[in-house]
Amino acid sequence: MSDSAQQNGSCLKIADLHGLYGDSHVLQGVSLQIARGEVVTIIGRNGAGKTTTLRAIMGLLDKRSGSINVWGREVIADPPERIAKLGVGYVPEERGIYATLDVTENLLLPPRVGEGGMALEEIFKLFPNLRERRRSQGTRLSGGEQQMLAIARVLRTGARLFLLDEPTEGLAPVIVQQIRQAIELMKQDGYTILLVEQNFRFAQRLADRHYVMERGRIVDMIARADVASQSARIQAYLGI
Amino acid sequence: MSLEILMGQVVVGLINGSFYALLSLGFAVIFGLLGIINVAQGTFYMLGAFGSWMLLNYAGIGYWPALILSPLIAGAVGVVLEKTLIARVYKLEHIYGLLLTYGLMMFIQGMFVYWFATAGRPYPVPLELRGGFDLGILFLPKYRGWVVVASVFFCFATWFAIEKTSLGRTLRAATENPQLTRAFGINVPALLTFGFGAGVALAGFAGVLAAPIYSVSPLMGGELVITVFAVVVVGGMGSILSAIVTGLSLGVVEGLTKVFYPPGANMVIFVIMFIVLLIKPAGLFGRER
Amino acid sequence: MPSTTQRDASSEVTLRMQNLTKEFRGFTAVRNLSLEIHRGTIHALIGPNGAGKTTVFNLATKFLNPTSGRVFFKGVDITPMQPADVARLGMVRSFQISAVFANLTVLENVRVALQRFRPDGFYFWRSERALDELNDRARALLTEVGLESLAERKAIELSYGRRRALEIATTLALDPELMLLDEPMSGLGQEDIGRITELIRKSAASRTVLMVEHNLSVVADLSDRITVLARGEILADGPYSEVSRDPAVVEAYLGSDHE
Amino acid sequence: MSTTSADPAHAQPASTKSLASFGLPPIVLYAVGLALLVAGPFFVYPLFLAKILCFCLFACAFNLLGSVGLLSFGHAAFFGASAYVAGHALKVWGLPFELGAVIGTAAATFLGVVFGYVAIRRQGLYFAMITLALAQMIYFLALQLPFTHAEDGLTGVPRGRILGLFDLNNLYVLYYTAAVIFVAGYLLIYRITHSTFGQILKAIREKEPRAISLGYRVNDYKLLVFVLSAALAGLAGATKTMVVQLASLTDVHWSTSGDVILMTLLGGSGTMFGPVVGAVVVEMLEFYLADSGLPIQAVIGAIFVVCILLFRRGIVGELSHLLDSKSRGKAG
Amino acid sequence: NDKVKIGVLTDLSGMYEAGAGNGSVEAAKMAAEEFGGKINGKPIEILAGDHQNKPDLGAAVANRWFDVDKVDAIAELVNSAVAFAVLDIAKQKNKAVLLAGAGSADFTGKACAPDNSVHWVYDSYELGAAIGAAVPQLGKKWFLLNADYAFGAAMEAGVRRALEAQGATVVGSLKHPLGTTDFSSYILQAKAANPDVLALNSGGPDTDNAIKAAREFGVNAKLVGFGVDLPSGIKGMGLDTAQGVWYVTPWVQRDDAETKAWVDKFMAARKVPPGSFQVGVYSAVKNYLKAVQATNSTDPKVVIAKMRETPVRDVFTDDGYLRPDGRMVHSVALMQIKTPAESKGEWDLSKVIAKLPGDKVFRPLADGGCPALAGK
Ligand SMILES: Nc1ncnc2c1ncn2[C@@H]1O[C@H](COP(=O)(O)OP(=O)(O)OP(=O)(O)O)[C@@H](O)[C@H]1O
Ligand SMILES: Nc1ncnc2c1ncn2[C@@H]1O[C@H](COP(=O)(O)OP(=O)(O)OP(=O)(O)O)[C@@H](O)[C@H]1O
Ligand SMILES: [Mg+2]
Ligand SMILES: [Mg+2]
Repeated sequence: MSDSAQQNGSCLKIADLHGLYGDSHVLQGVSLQIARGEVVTIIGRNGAGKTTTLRAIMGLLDKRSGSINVWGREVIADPPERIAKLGVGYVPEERGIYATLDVTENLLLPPRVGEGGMALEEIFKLFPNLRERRRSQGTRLSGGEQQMLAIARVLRTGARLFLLDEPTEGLAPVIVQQIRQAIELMKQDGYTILLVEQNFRFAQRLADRHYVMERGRIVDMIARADVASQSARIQAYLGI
Repeated sequence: MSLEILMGQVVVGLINGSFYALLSLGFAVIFGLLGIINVAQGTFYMLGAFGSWMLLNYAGIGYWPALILSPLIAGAVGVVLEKTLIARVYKLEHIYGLLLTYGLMMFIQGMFVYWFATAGRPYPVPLELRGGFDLGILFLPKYRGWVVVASVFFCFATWFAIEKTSLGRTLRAATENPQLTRAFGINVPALLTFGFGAGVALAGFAGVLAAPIYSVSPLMGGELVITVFAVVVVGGMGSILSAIVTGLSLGVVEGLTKVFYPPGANMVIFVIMFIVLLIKPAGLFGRER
Repeated sequence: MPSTTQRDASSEVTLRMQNLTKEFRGFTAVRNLSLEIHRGTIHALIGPNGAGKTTVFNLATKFLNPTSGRVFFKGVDITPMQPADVARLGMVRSFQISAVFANLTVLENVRVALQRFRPDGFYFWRSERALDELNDRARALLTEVGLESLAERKAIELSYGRRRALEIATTLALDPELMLLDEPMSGLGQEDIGRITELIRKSAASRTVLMVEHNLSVVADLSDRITVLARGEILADGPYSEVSRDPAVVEAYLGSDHE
Repeated sequence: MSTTSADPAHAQPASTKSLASFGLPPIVLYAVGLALLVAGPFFVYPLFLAKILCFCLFACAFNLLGSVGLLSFGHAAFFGASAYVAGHALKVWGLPFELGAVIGTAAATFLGVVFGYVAIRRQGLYFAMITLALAQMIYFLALQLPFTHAEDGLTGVPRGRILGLFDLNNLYVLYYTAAVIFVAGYLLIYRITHSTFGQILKAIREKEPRAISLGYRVNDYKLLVFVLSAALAGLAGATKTMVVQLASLTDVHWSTSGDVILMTLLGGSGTMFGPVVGAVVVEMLEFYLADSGLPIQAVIGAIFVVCILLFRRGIVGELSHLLDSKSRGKAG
Repeated sequence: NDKVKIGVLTDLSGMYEAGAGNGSVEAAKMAAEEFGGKINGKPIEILAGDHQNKPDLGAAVANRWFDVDKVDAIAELVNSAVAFAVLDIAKQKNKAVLLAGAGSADFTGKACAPDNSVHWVYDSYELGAAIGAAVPQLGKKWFLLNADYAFGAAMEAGVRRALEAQGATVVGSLKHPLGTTDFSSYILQAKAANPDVLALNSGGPDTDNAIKAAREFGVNAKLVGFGVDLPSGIKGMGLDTAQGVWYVTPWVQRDDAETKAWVDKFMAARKVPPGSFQVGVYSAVKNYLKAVQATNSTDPKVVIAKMRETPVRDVFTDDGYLRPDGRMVHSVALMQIKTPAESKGEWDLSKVIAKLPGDKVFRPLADGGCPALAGK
């Protein structure tokens, strides 16, 4: 993608997105928009459709309609590999570590989709566990290590837009902290991040804006500045 | 039995083992990388042999060009089958791949019997490779020597392509979780098609190598696949190098059985497989998952 | 060296791990670990990722065999036992990644656990309708975890949080003396976390609980005692207030911005 | 290699679902089935129908293993071993059919214990491969033991009288005897899958580690169901020997193990009744194509390919799915 | 019964297809045509069935043919397991069986059914005896490579008996599993024993592959194959490989016009020359039909009795006769495969070395122990 395309307008723009699993109509007209360099979260209760939204963006849903625009390009009909090649990095909720590959192979699997991805050394510095276990079979890692691997894997590829689905699940606080720092750094470097999080405390410190999702729709949007004043509303959305 | 004769038998076993290795390799590629138990592997072997026979008889194309053409044709058949049929069962349990290829095997073999009947057909040994060397311990036909060289070369080339380049890991990932792999920007469908085609082409190659030694007939590959099954299981499923090594060693073991207890030659591989599975369930070289 | 006969000395101790070591192909996941879990307590096991917490669970429940060391449950040396037999003694675990019988109904899931106390597990000639006797008890358990209205649904149709609740109900059905819970809160939304915390508190009233959890507010809220594991070894041990102030724990696990 | 959906959060492949639900077709279908069973011999050649029933029982016995998520690639060993033993008992020892069937079934049961003990410790494909290896050994034994007569087969097995009264050479007596055996076997299998025991099998199939953690010694359950399946396959084999009056190497050949898998899948492995339909279809095809002049192997192969691609649930599975969605359509 | 029906039950899709299969069906049809498709006003109908080498299936088809389709006789039956099964049924239902491709000597021994069956072409005893009779041409030191199955064992017994009678010795013998593809190990062992004659006591593809391996590894001994009398099989090996191999065949193509015409007609339909099983089917069916015509009956007892009275003179043999135990006795021939130079045409593949009279090679009537004849 050219720099000019990134600069003018939004990096990701979704309009009236519908998505189905078999017969069940999960996404019922999602619309959202993220500008380049923004960190935006989607929050909402279990089953609201957050994961499904990310999967739809990646082209992993069998049936979807509406519009998904990545860097000015309509991708609603594109296969996943085409979308990824535009510079999109995806960390799935279920982590998607390959059992048939060892840790290094897992790391090296995704091909580069852009310039400036992290070097293996940098990644190992961020997640020392992975260095130590690099010969281990992917799924033999502990739960948290798998999560680290899933994140590390896309940092290498040079993607500019990241879709992170609950990246802190199952991670020790100290690692969560590291990941937060990493995301902050990425933000400074101009990466764009769409984050799905249950851990609102974590999301709160990172995000420019929060979209609230309920039953397959975006029902609200709260800017960073309003989080403090709107905490009651947020708590109601999250059922705290 | 003199030591010399025994050594001769070991050499002969190795020759036969290199066939097993080549066949198991194609099988292991398709199984290890695509998760399809390709029962039709023997049928593709037959296609390779028949292909070279047809090239010779209908087009006058000789052994050496056929050695390249026939596997390519078999591979192309594999590609078409993959695109139209096999691609639909990846996401299902392994057993559906097995059944689909079982059906294919019945169909292809049945049609060949229908068209060509079951009589064997001659395929001459190429002129350059007639005769043999006297190694002292045994008389080694040149053609058999060539078979060993060619299979070992191809085995290691394949091993290299799969284990030492990113191809193997990408293929494995593509089978394990195709959707996610696509989401990383890898064109999985094309890759799987290629993997299947390559595995089939290997079988076709083995078929061409076999054509001058065994009679070319529609039934030539039918039972072979069970032995190949066993080789792959003993070695450890999915591992390329182990398919090669196990293929070679089981060839030797089988050869020696033919000396010490000839009627047991068919069974010995299964007995070994049974014992191995008891002691090392993942196979001799397989990683336990 | 304590033996199985020392009943009185260990009467307070439900589970005792003694010098446990587990190696995976040269990698030591758990190193010479000794740990005692006291009856009637909620004991939390925390620590960085890859510290060996799940491995300890696997060793205690015999899903893995230790490279060396022994495990005693209620004073009995269970080191040579099979996992199913350990469960029969009254130590039941949950899994880090939720494990329910996906294509069975919610009610059936619980019934499978209850069925273990019946002699007819191998009676292939007895109609499954005999199991209807268990329905009342099963429904009661489901009510406890708030799933009574979903009893006839297949487990696979439940949301993640509800699946976790179902798993706990199934575990409770066995009325275990010791419950081992591996990250019961992971993947749950706030509302579920509250509910499951209460559930654990309630069910712990009459039994012992050992749990692994990264959600510190839950750990602080629930546990009587905490053991911090790092690199397969015990880093700290004690009540939350103490442990959370330990600088080593802060460095290895909690991180600087922990409040 | 990818393992079958270890991750429950993952979308389950459609097939697991179809393998999973042991759905029962409506009672009407059973009534129709029973009527066909009773009236059959008046329309179709009874001897042939009786033989089909043996294969139906064999396929159902095989499918029983599916209830605990196992797939055997060596079931011909039980079928064939019992066929030979029963044949020998009838022909050489001159025993009545009832005793021969009992001895044959006992032999299959014994083999089932031995095979099962070895095989159930492994899962998935390994299980399939071990059963195949063991069955191949039985095949080679059958080729070499004197009482099997190798490739000549054990032929001319006398049928005798059932209960000492009715001459089994009367095709109707023969047919109804086979029908009674089949129905009894089918009911037993139905009961096993819907028993207190069967409930635990389902749990084991769904999530073995969880079943273990609940305190079930899963291997004992697997062994028992394996032995039951072997015994019933043996009963089918013994009955077949009596019906067609011979036992041959085909009975222990690996392709017979393959055939029974195909029958089960074709009919619908996720259903109780599917294997029956599958067995009927396969046997009918072989039989009626035999003098059609068509290349049988190719035709059957093509049918399998089409079935696997288009009707994966199998015939019964597809039908009940169709009925299901229809009734849902009406309700909604 | 207003038709005369003969069912050709054979292997149409497996390993015996080439030697029997569709060629046998064709041969039976040719026999029927020679009667103008009618006997005493009744149409003759030839059915074809594929038993796939599955005895149960063969038995089921035979049952249906006899009961439902009212077939009078079943012919061919390559694969003895199927043949035994069908013979049992035919006995029960009093029908006729014309055995061509089945080779067990038990069909005229322990399992004989003189009122229901004729065994037309060959058997394991005859093959062994005929080969043994060739000792003068071949040599004294023999090595036997036997397929490990019942037929192989019977044939081996026959060979050993004949060798003993001729004063030859067996310097070694090996059993190999049926369906072996790679014979190099066995061939090396045989070579090490340095025999005059290496006898390949198997059939079909096994023999082909063994001969190929023997040639490759430079075995000097004379090769005798048992299952190589099929022209398309010899051609499949190629004369380069097959030249000089000795074998016994129950049928030799004679040089007369009748035979030539017949073979040409067969070739026009099938593209390949007939094998001995196929000619055997023709001969058996033709003689059966003749007897039906003469007796105007399809009762096997009556028909076969008539067949016994009539000498067999046709394309298949010029000196055959049917014995009381069901054995059709006829002379057989010791053959050798030609060198490429000797071969004068596509199908000119072998030459006759000696003609062996039937009475010398088939098992004597008294030695068979046919129970049905014991009382007579
Ligand atoms: N494979 C599937 N088949 C059918 N329905 C599904 C599937 N996956 C998810 N769903 C349903 O779609 C809805 C949205 O699910 P999704 O995973 O997007 O929720 P979420 O917001 O990510 O929840 P969580 O916070 O639990 O991850 C839920 O009701 C869920 O039950
Ligand atoms: N079967 C195995 N083979 C090899 N290594 C293993 C295996 N199981 C666990 N490990 C390694 O042992 C270490 C401890 O793993 P364990 O799962 O016990 O960690 P944990 O404390 O539960 O971590 P988390 O909080 O991330 O779940 C990890 O580094 C892991 O990679
Ligand atoms: Mg989600
Ligand atoms: Mg863990």
